[in-house]
Amino acid sequence: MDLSYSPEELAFRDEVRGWLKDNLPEDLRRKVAEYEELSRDDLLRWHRILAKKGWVAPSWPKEWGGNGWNVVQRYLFEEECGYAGTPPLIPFGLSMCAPVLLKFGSEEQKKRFLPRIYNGDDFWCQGYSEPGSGSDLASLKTKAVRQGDHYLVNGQKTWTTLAHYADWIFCLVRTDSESAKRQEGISFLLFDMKTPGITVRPLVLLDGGHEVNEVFFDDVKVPVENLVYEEGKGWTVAKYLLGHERMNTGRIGGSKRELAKLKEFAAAQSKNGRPLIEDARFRDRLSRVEVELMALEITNLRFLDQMRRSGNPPGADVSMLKIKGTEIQQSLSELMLQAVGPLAQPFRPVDAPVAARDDFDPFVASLAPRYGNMRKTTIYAGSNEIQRNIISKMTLGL
Amino acid sequence: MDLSYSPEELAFRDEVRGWLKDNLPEDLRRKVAEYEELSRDDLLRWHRILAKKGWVAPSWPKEWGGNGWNVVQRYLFEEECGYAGTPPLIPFGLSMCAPVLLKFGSEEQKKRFLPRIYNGDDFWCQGYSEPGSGSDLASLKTKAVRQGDHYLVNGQKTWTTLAHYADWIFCLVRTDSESAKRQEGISFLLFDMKTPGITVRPLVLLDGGHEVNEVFFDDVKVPVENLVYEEGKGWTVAKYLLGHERMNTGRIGGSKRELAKLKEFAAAQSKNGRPLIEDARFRDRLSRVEVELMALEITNLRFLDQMRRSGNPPGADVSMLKIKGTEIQQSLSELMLQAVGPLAQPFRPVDAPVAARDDFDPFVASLAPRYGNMRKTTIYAGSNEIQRNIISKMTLGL
Amino acid sequence: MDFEYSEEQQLLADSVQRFIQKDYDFEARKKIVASETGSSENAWRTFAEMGLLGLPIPQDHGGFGGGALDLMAVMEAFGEGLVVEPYLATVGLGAQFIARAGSKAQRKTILPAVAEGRMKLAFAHTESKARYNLAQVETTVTPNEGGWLLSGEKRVVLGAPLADKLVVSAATSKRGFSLFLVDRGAPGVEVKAYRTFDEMRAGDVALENVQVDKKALVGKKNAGLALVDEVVDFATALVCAEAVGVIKSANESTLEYLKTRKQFGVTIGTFQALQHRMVDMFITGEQARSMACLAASKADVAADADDRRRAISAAKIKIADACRHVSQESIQLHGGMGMTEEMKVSHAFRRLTMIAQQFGDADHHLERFAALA
Amino acid sequence: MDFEYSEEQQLLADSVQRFIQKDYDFEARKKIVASETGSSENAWRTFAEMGLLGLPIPQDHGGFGGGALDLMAVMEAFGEGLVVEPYLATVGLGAQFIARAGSKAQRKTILPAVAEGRMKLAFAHTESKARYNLAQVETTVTPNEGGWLLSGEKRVVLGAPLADKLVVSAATSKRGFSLFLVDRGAPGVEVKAYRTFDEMRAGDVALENVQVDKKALVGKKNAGLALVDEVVDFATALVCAEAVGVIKSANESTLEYLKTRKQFGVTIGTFQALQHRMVDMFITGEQARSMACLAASKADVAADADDRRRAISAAKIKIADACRHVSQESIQLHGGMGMTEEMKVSHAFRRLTMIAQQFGDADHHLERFAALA
Repeated sequence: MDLSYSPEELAFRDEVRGWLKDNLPEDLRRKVAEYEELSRDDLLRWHRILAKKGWVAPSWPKEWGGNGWNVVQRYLFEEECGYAGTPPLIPFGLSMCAPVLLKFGSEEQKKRFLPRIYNGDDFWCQGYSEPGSGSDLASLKTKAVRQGDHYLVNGQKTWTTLAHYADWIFCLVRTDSESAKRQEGISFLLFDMKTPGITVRPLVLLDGGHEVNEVFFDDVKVPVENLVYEEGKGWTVAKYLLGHERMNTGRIGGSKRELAKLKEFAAAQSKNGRPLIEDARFRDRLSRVEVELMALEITNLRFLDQMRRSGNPPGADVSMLKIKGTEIQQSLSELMLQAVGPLAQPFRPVDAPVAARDDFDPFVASLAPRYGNMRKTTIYAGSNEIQRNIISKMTLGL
Repeated sequence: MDLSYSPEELAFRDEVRGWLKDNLPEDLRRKVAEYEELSRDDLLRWHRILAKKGWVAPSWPKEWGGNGWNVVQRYLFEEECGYAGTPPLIPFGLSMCAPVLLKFGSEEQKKRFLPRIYNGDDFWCQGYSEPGSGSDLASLKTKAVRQGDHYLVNGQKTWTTLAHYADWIFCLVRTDSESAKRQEGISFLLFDMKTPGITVRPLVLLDGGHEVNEVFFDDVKVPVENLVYEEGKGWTVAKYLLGHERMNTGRIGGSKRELAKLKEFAAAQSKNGRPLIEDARFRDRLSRVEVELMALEITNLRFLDQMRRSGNPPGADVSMLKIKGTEIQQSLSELMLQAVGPLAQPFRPVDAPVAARDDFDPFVASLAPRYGNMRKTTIYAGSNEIQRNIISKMTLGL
Repeated sequence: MDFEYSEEQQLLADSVQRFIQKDYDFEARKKIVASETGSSENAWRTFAEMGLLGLPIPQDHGGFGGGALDLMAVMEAFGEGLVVEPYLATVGLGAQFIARAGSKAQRKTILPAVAEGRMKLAFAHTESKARYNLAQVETTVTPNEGGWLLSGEKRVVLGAPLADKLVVSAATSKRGFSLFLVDRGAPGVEVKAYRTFDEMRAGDVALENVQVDKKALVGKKNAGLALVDEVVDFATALVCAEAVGVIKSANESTLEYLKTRKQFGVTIGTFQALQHRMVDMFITGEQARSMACLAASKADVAADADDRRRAISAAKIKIADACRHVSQESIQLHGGMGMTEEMKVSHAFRRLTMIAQQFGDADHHLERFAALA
Repeated sequence: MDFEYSEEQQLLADSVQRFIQKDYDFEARKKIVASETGSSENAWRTFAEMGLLGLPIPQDHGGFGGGALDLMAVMEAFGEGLVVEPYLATVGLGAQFIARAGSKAQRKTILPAVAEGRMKLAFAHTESKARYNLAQVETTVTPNEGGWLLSGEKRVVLGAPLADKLVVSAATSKRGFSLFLVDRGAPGVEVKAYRTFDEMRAGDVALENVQVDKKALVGKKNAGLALVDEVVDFATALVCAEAVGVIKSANESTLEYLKTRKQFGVTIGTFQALQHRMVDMFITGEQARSMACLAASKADVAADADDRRRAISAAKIKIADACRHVSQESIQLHGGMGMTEEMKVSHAFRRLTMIAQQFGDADHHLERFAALA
């Protein structure tokens, strides 16, 4: 048993770390560190920097731009990005639409979309959730009726992350409402977001931020060539994607960065004249999060080792990384809020005039909204309750 | 709103407190305080002291020995007993069999059993649970077949508390196994524990203590006059008893005594040369239990106030007192164990020779078993999971 | 022993609830929050008419002489409605200083004006490094002929942008501080106003050589701490009661959601894991209510100071834990819906998050509670 | 990076598991616990034959020169089987002192004897007021012609009643203590033996003017603390691995119970509230295993002392919390059955309860971890 990386792996990590240090623009680093909203341009800028380096889609086939990294390298890369605090790579194009196209798309579709996804020419979003369906995806109702060379789409999607930035959306739609099984009669369509009949309405979150949207389709015409795989086989596509391997579910790197920030911040806060971090009450909560994070990193490496050994995707183990990883992220944001204590109150509403923005320390004022925002992590991408159901069924056989 | 007792209530409390101080024998007080096993004689001695005073069965009708106390007085009395650390009044006769007889028993049965229960002439136990039935009482299988002037009983009961002390047992038995509904065909029978065919086998608990038993019935002849209420109506009787009002579900008085003991004990333990109770880590856990207990006492009084006002029994509120009360009892016993730290190890097995008993401090050695024993509180008398189901259904309508 | 509100208390609570239903429901509140002042003059007038503003003000100064127990039902209703008016700042804090320790002249000028809704107050005390320590005051006082010159920086002064007068603490000696009544518009006073995370208004207050006269002293010189301790305990009891109302609202909303939201063809309230968590939220709400009752019963002047401190800290420990538990779980059980600004429960989350820390978080009160054992 | 046991480690673990299945199952263990010595000579002989006793003993003294990682699989198997033999006392503690700091003569006499199963050891260190503080030693040393006279009281010495020799700490100066090798049968040594809550054997050891000669000193004079710190960290890593085995056993038993126990006509494993709690126990087990791996990888001599301390304390924090979580929940989910001595899980509960406190509870290690930041 050996918990250390090999010399080659360490060299790779150092290479990534060094490159990130030199190539992550300072303004982007600062924005991420201070929990500021990232613009469409911010996100695409970083995407294009990585694309240029050839690191934007490691797991794709080499012919489309993949670089042949093994699972450990991919893991190291993603965690180093988290640790450095890069903007996120928005997954909808790179790690959701693209794998689907690679597996199920026609040659034309691949040629048309993959290079643009790789280069960050198109910003993608995902049209899965609907108001009536949450964890129960198969209950979706958005209808697509074939009329000649196009589908006529009507319905509504919700929780559509960054739809207001998007050029394209991939959607699950119901092409046959007569099917006996709810999973049948679903198809996977790609829409241009500029198509007439699409309305995007912001869903402002409890932290005042705008990241998700409702998307309404009113007689939207989608060309038939934008159907991926066969009509009525959308569920097969969706299931493939759900099982698609993601390396950074635990978000270890990002949480390490947040932990370091928390320690620094708590050392600078004073409680009865002493640094807050020396207060046993506060310190123990911090230590327990740190220990959970240490454990999660090792757990993650154990799964990685298994994956490498067996060649199988991780399966239900990912649910555990999701549960623990999000709990840790939430605890860290909560401790930041507790650290700042009574000074946490100031809040900048979405509709506040820009002039008002200098009236208080924006970082301190970001801590309560950040804490609020992080509550989403145990809800999105399969709520932690759903993850527990998965482990219960798949791993424990209950 | 007024959180204080009335002057009359305070006077009553002081009277009870003073009388307990004068009348609780020192050896019994010490045994309870040091978590020692109480013998049959210990339990009956205390029962008889209270019976002589007229305080053993406050809620019974006056003609059978009740004393007309209102709900507040009954609550105060029970909590004062807990606070003083008296031996428990074993409920099987006084507050389980007797209420059933008062409600459903024949005049003969009342005359035959009630005075002996009152005076502590008979020690009773309860035959409800069976190996296959736990929370699901109606699935019981013990059979009673009528043969002339007696029932022939075969089957097994389990978790029978203090069956090894008992003179009598009241049992739920199945007199008709053909009934459509499982709740039908159940009858309520009283057995003399000396009847041939009854075998009592100890179930030693994880703390090494003997308090529960398995009871086997092998062709046990029970006279027909020992049937309570009608044949096949046992479920009605059982349900009546389940709803029967108990005042001290929260065990506030007992937990107050344990809390005081814990504070005293933790003050006497030393950690790095200072009293353990001054250690913020330990102290905060203790404070949180103390706060929960303060809250529970007020919650209990609120329910009492409602009961007094409405004249209705407490209903699902009791489930909440059970949940919180047992969680507090467990936390207190866990903190005692943590307080003593590495010295908690010595253990006196049931089968140890008496000579071995002086080799270590028996009180310190009782803390780990006590902690283990208290795990039962969230399981027995309707597990806390069942209590949550009850609140979910009855109070929240889920 | 009596846990019902008195007839008068209940009538008052009912009328507050009716007012909220009619004029301060979620939609109306949204507009008020987004308005320039972030408060409603109409609501304030109604509070005055209903007698809410004079409730804890002595009868000889235009009030009703009520105590914390009388305010409990009002604060609970405010909590349920997520009322954002500066009631706590004016009635729960500012006016309490004057009622308890003000000079005759101060009482005569200020208390009737507060009771009639003509004057709002705020308590400017917290400084950058003080955290929850009430004794830490670095704002300076220089005596001069006209009285005193005050200079310093006060942080997160609740209701400051709306207040006519501020009660300001300043260190009058190494051993203690004193309280001064300062016009918000006085030369040298600058208020940087902002909305708070829980959608009230507050501000950072800079004082630069602010001249106040000798009559501006509230209470005895150097005796500020005991008075602040007492008034902040009183206000803490009020937010405990408010928390009970917010928790009630969050719990009811969550329960309603569990009963109506369907997944996989059944309401999610049929899932036992969620049922048990809802039960725990309910129990937390009941335990929190019990401690809010205790806090209110000990928060008035008469109570023995250590007895009061112990009860208030115990209550705040439970309330802080309860706020955290219920706010987090109510969002989680609402799923994505709970994350949106459109649902009232997300605003309850904000208020509960802030109440957990207001006047000291659980850690602060655990320390205080232990010291009083 | 490699999280599998090596072939040798796995073979050894397999043979330990086979031995437990065959000769040390729950029924056999019950008899051993109830026997006069509370241990099995047969088991000990087998351990010697399998090479378990010499595993971490240097090769030039009859051992295999293994480290904590090699012992991990063995300790995990012992945990799963709830083995009560004095392996930790002899191999994890006693022999470690000799292997790391013993004189040539001590190494030569003791290490082969331990490896061959001819000698058992115990570490007599904890005193009444020391709690988990390893530096607190009040046992006295008086130098005399023959060497030293030791006097003092040691508490809860694991394996003392079974040991041939004790490693005893005694204060040789105000600044430090030293370690001495003492025959358990030496005049002046009295062992009050008892069974422990987790069914091993231990004893309180009274030393009254016990004469030891000059060769009895283990390691350097006054340098006991660093050595004890190191060896206790090593032993802590072993109990962390043991805990992983006990947790595995408790979790498997609970899962099996959920799958077979019926209530209201269905297995209780269909109740979602219980499913989610079982999932949390499973996750706790995995997280605990990860930290046990970390502890084992840092527990050997080579590691940097502060790096080792930090890792061991972090692991013990997680293991202590995990022991508490899994032990309490496994009993609760077993219902009444879990409360009985007849179920193995109730014995796992006892051992987990004690591991949570062994070599320092979570509070102790949180303090140590914070100090090393």
